[in-house]
Amino acid sequence: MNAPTLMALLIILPALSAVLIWTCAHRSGLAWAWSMISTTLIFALSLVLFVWSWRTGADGERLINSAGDFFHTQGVAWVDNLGLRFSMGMDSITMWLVMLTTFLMPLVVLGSRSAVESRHREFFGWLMLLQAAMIGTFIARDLIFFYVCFEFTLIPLFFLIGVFGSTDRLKAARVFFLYTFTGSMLTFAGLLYVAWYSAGITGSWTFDIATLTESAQTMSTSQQGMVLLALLAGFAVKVPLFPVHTWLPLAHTEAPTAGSVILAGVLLKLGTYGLIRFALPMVPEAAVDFAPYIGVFAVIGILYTALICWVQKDIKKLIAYSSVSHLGFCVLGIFAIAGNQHLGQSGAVLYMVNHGLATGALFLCVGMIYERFHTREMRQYGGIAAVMPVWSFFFVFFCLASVGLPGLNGFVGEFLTTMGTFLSRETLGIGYAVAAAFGMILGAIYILYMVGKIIFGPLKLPESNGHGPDDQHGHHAKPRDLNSREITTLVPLAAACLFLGLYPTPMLRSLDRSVEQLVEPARQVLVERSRNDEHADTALVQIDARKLEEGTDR
Amino acid sequence: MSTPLSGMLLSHFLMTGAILFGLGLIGFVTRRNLIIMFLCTELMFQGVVISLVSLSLHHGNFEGQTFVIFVLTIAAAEAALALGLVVLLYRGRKTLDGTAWALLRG
Amino acid sequence: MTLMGEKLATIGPEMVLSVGALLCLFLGLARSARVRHATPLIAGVSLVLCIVGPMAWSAARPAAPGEIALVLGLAATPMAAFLKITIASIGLLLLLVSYRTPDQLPQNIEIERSGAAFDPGQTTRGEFFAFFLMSLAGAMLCAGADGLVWLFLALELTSLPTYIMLVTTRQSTLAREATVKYFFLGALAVAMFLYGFTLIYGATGVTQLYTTPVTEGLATVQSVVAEWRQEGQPLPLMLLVGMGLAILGISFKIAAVPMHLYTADVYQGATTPMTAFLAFVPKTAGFASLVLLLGTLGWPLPEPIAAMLWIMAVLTMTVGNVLGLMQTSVKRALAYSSIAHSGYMLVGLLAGSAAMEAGQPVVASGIAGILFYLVAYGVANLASFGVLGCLKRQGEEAETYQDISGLHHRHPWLAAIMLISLLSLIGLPPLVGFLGKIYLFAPAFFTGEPAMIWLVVIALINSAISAVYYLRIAAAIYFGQPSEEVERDEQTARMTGSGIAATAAVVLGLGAGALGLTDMLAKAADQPGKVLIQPADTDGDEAASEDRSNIPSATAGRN
Amino acid sequence: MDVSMVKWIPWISLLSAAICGVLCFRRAWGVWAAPVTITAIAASFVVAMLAAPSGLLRDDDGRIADALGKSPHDIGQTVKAIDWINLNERDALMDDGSPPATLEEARGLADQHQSARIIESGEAGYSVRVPGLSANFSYYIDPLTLLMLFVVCGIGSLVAIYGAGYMKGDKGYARFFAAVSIFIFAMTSMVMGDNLVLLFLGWEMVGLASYLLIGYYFKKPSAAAAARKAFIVNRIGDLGFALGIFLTYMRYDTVVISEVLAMATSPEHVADWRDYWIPFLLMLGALGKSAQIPLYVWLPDAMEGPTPVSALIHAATMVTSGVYMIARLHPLFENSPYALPTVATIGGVTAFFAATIATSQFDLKKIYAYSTVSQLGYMFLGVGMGVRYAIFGGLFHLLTHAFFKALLFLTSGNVMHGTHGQLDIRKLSGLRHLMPFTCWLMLAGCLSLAAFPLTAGFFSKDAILVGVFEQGLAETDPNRWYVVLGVLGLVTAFLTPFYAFRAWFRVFMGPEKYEMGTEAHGDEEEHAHPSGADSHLIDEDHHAHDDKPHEASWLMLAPLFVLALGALFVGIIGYKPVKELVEGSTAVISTGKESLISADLNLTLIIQIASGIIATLGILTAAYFHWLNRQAGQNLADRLAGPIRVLENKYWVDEIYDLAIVKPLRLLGWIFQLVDTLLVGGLVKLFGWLPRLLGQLARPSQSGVLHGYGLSMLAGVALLVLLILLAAR
Repeated sequence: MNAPTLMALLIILPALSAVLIWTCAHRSGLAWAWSMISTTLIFALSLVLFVWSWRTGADGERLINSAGDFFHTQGVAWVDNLGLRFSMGMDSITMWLVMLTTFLMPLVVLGSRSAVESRHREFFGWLMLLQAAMIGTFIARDLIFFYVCFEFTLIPLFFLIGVFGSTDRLKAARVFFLYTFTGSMLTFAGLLYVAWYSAGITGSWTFDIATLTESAQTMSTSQQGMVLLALLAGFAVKVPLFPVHTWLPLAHTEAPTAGSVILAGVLLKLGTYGLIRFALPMVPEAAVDFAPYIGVFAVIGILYTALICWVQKDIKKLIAYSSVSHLGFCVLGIFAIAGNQHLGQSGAVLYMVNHGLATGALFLCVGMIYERFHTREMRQYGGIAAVMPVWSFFFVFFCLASVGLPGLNGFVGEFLTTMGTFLSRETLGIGYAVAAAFGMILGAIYILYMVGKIIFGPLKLPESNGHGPDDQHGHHAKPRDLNSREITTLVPLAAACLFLGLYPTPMLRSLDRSVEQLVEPARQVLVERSRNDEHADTALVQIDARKLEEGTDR
Repeated sequence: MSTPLSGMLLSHFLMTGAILFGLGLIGFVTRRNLIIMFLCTELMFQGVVISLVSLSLHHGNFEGQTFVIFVLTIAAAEAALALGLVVLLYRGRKTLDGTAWALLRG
Repeated sequence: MTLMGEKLATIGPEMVLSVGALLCLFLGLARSARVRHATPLIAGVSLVLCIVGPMAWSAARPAAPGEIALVLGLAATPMAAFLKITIASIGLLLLLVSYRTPDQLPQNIEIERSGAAFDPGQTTRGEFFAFFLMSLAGAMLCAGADGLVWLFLALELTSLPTYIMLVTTRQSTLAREATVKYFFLGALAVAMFLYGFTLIYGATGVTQLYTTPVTEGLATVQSVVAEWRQEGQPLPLMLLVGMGLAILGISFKIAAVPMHLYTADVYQGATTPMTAFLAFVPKTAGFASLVLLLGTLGWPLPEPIAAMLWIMAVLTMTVGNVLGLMQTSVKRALAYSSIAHSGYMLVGLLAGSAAMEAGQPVVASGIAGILFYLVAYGVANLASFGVLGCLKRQGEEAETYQDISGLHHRHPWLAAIMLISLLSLIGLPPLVGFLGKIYLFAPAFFTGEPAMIWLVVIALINSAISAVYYLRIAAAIYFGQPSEEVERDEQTARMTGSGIAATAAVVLGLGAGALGLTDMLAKAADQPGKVLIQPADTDGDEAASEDRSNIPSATAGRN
Repeated sequence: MDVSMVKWIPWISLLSAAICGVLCFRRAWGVWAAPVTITAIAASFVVAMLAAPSGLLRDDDGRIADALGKSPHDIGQTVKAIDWINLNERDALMDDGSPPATLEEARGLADQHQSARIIESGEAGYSVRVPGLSANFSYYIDPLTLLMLFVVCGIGSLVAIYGAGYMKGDKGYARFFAAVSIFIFAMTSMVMGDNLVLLFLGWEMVGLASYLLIGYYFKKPSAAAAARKAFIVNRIGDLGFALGIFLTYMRYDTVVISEVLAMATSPEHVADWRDYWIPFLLMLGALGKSAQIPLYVWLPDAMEGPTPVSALIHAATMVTSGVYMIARLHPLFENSPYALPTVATIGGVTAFFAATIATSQFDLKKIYAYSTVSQLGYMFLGVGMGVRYAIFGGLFHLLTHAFFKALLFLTSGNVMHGTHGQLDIRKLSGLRHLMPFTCWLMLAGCLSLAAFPLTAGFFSKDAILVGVFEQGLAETDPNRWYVVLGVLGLVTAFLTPFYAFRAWFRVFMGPEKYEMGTEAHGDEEEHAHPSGADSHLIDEDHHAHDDKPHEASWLMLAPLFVLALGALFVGIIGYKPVKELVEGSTAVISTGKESLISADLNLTLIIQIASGIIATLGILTAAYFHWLNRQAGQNLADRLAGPIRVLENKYWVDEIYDLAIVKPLRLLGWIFQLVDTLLVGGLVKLFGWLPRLLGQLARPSQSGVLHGYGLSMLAGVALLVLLILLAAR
């Protein structure tokens, strides 16, 4: 067993279990059990990879090959004359995002034990397939392999929302699919363009990401701009960046808990991952040029959606909008390109993982009360802490992680992205950071507003305690607090939030090299520009001096 | 074949062909009777045939004329098919009006 | 003998199919019901022979250089070989899907049930399979045609049987109406491209497209055009108009704007297996012909033709998709999607093979794109119509969204097949439709023209639009409530056929490379007119570059 | 004990928090939370007092060395616990991305970066190492830290002991102590943090603890609102703090406080625009946390929390962290010409402003809350000076205030405890016989707060005022504005005893009269046991005292005695040690020793006499109006109805904020919500409708009529052929 095999297994195993579940698991419990086993197994496998990667180097410095990965395999050929290969690789960014995915999945499955009443097989089958696609997206080192997985995530989620969602699920599923699909179509065009351009330079048609990245950098500024726009079309929708975020609240509200968790936890990161993996190194000039504009959209997104969060009545919608706001920080961090540091980008990767944990957990929490009361309307709840103290504890905990309380994981990413923005005078600068920091205040406002409505205040429970398991007691009965399964679901997340909040250094250090490698081209652009500017400046000074002399002569 | 067809003469022939073709076209879209419509396509075929023959003479090879034979053959086959079809249609609807068939739309 | 063998290899599949067709025709008249029932088997066997035969032949005797593989204006080009195998393979699946179509005709059912004496005037079993095979043979001939005459004949051979099949396979006014529209408009289109052919002939003086059968050194359309273009002369108007008319006429077969108007009506009116047939066979024939025709002009295409095709492409994909959006009938929506897919393939046609000639990889060739996409579209299309054909609502064919609503609950396998085919049609990875899109759109970039890149963008936006109605179908199947009235038509063969097609969509998507399909494609996408005439001392690749410079003199045929 | 032991101080409390968290699960376990927490805090206190002094720099005679001109690295020790955010050092590169080749280049490069080290790396030339971001759980121990640890852990222990009695029987007993433990963790992290980010961590986490504890009675909507308000207002300040950290990092390439201070005070340091702005941003944080104008509004509301919390967090410790921060980073403030004056001005104005409000409040705790704001203003005034004595005064006042204000709050907690939550001074009178201990304990607190001569408050407040006047009357370059602030301070010094004793006289003197409260402490039990209301507040003897105010238990009284002793005598016994501590801390490394005014003007004496008289006057006034002749007080109040109304309503600041900031923002939220669904979503919908529109347009072409199709086809063909003809021309 070696690393490439393990990487392949990470993708194949979930896909295989999906097939198994669909074909064999006829009893409802079996589907769940099998997905539980399989996700746990996959987590264990990824943990093995993780440990291996950790041991490849000392003191946070990893062995890095030319592709920037510590594990890399050319994989098997897919279509030779298209240059398609199932090539895979892992650098630390990939590693952490894969870990996030494999870590969340067993918890999602665990949390979904009682979430679905029928069609278990489908539910868990799609979940497994979704996992395969997500891991594939991160692990792929072939552009089309990446794109395949990237796109494929749409299908399982389409079904998860469409079949298992709540009332408006059909619309949500369709809007989600079409919105993101449309965006990624344009991305596809951009990717093909890059491949073509690279073929013109290297003389061979390939989709190898490293090769493409290298050759794409030589594109002219306008070409880079077009490609960046194309990339943004897909990735920005996925993130989602203002103003193409409107699909998200709908999808989140309608999706079943598992869907929401994965959507917020991992799928949104596909967008930011795409930006950091492709937009920065492939089209560095354009990235530098566009950064201020993208930054403006990110900042608008942060503030605008934060204010919208404040007036939401639906818990899930609020958290969904908050995701938009949070990922604005992430995007801001990614485009905070500076000549002498890459705090923003490191922070952005951290933010991806942390947001995945915290927001994923929040959605799990919301799912738990939704299962009990069948409503997401905030005003129907009040003072839940009195009857469900354990749930309230976790909810508040994750809310705090989400608002970026230092000591919990949300803070480090938020702090570093904002700091990176602050320091990136060349592209974004102080103004952006100040504006984004206002988002931190608003973030506290809306989250606490929600907490205040739900957890605090006189006890108020939804009228129709309807169809839940508590029904037999009538609606005055005290709703049961979290059972041990639910607690088991949340505890690892809380532990992870706390751990990454208190001890993020290993992660940060491990990210350093990989991030640096991705940012390097853009940094080179800055360096080159500053050098040109210097020349221009000296030239200008000379001209001025000459004018002055002429003036005095006269 | 010693004096190839060319110049004014050729254009007259070609014109004739074109006019026949055009007439067929116009007939096709203006007439409603299916048989007449079909005849109009035959008219177009004849326009083609005349053009082919004259061009064959112009180029001094037989390829065009060979073509004509095949065109005529196919035209005959189509005619057979068309008439069969028309009979079938008439049985069902008791009309040969082309515009009567408009259930499928949108 | 060798020569004979090569010749047979050139036209072998068509001959096998013709023989099969004749057999079917005659045996279909047999008194014994059992013999009559054997006709589809015969059709199947002949199709299998078409696949296996050439493969076995080329395996046993790799094409030796220097042989003329040209029979009466038919060329055994790699593209033809590829298309023939494709046509035969998908034909086989189509056969599975339509295997019981004749049985379902009311009059046949009645006769079979009553046990009445066989009456050739009433039943149509043998004819159906005969025409089926003939039409396929026609499509194959299109792929191998090397002259305007052959092209014309082959196209007619493809279409004429379909008219009959269309009207005889469904006892319904709708089918008749469909036939009226199909036949008359088809005749109009034939006249159109025929006139186009005439003008091409008039302009060039030849009807052979690429090679001359008799003597080396005679002109072909390609050589004449090449000479003009080499000399920098503007192409004669007659040629351009002729080409334009020919393209427009043939675009009836591929259902491209403006000749697409019949499509939805005919596809809807036809019985569903027949629709699957119509959506694939004439389209393949049409595209093969277009590739051959435009190949004579060479890529990049002359400005006027390119402009026309560009407009046609945009309109075709857009009209197909936006009208697809408006439909309440699944069948009709899929019909419009068929139009849209033709639009996508026109992108490949526009891109052509210029870049590939310049030494670029296969992916630079639009021809490869078209060929691959034909396969991709073929399987997905077949699977989707196949599933539709498996459903009946109170004895009538199922076709509305209502009819397929909740299909998943009652027939999960059918639903899965439909889903896969839909996703492949959308072009979602990792299905074959996605690979098709790469093959089809990548060449557009190689032209290096902004207009082409925009075309790709438009095409991709269009596929996003198309996702709307494809998803609506998927949503109806998976999210809708099942309708009690809809039942499955017990047709194992039809289900198997669509099942295989769906499987193929997955397998080819993931394993097109591993299965050697793309290698075949690489060979096939070599310049279209190129025949197996190879200089004795070179092997394939080098010959490819030399061959093009060796254009025979164009003047010889004219005086 | 070795100084490195201090690294355990915060973690002891975190462990305690975790244990208390677990104890939350079973009600029966809850009783153990108090011992755990008290032990933890006390242990922290012991460790701090034993270990920390050993790390301090001492001069030859064993006294703490004066910090003037010393490097922060010398006067304190850094103890590292674990990594937190620790990014590697990196090599600085030349503008063209290459490493420096020559020593000159390396030097030039190093000049561009603060705290860069040049390393010779053999043949490869030179590399210039600049620090990465290093923000670890690493602690800086200097005298100031020691002082703060004394306050935090010392007062913390006492309040925790009090809380053990006060909270007895409450359902959320364990929850309360868990939050207190979190608070101690955060507070100790903050005062010990060796870097700004850790300081920020503590800063925000104390905010969290405050949030949890203000909202402790979560069923009361007012508590929930107050908790939210506290957190959010603090966040506004934190925004400034965070930006300040960024700017500091931008300026100094590090966030480690000792390094920053070393650079900021180095003689070569030339201040630039960033130095100008850094203190203002940091100040914003301090204003929020220490409840100064304009961010003070949260503190009065924060009294919704249990009284021990008000005492510990909202009086003694957390709210002083702004003062601590300014003192700690004093050199940075000195680098900006307007920063310290701004701090002082805000402090002086706040002190006066809050005192005026305090004079006309009726809620006992609210009075003390505004008093806290006012006293914090004094501290700001003190540390906002550039003279040592004032800084000392500010920090000394921090200590004395911790004692007397904690005492005041806890005694008012006793009152509340004994009267079932009644805190309205209009409804209480003459309780001195019913609650004797409480009465006299509170008197001690009031005296100290009033700065009655020889009490603790007297010395510390005078030190501040002396410092202010010293700067205002300085011989060289006097700034008369400080004289104004000093006078303002003196006026406040009159108001302070007035409001303090107004409350005391009202509650404890005069005729015995009381209305029992309706239990303001939430109704935790009501849901489960409708008959058992209040049961958690009162001990076993609850029923005996049901309708009569009663004295608190000994568990609660015992710590009060300690506090009272502190409030009375810490001024005398603490004066010297604290002065030594402050003068050995980073607060004064760049602040000179010698007095700014001539020695013959005995400023200290003058101020002490003046303020002693003022304090006595204030007490007498209060005694007249609120004890001896309450009718006169009433008459006076009637005559001054207008101004008093303004004061009673706290100048309507809350309302103004609500109207000017909250409402518009929320409205904006609604507008954006509309925009999002209608405009942004609508735009998307529009794109969605476009294909449909096209479809609708194209639909007529599919009329179903054969001739129509023929005609359309022909038209199409004709157009396209025409196109060819045109294009071919």
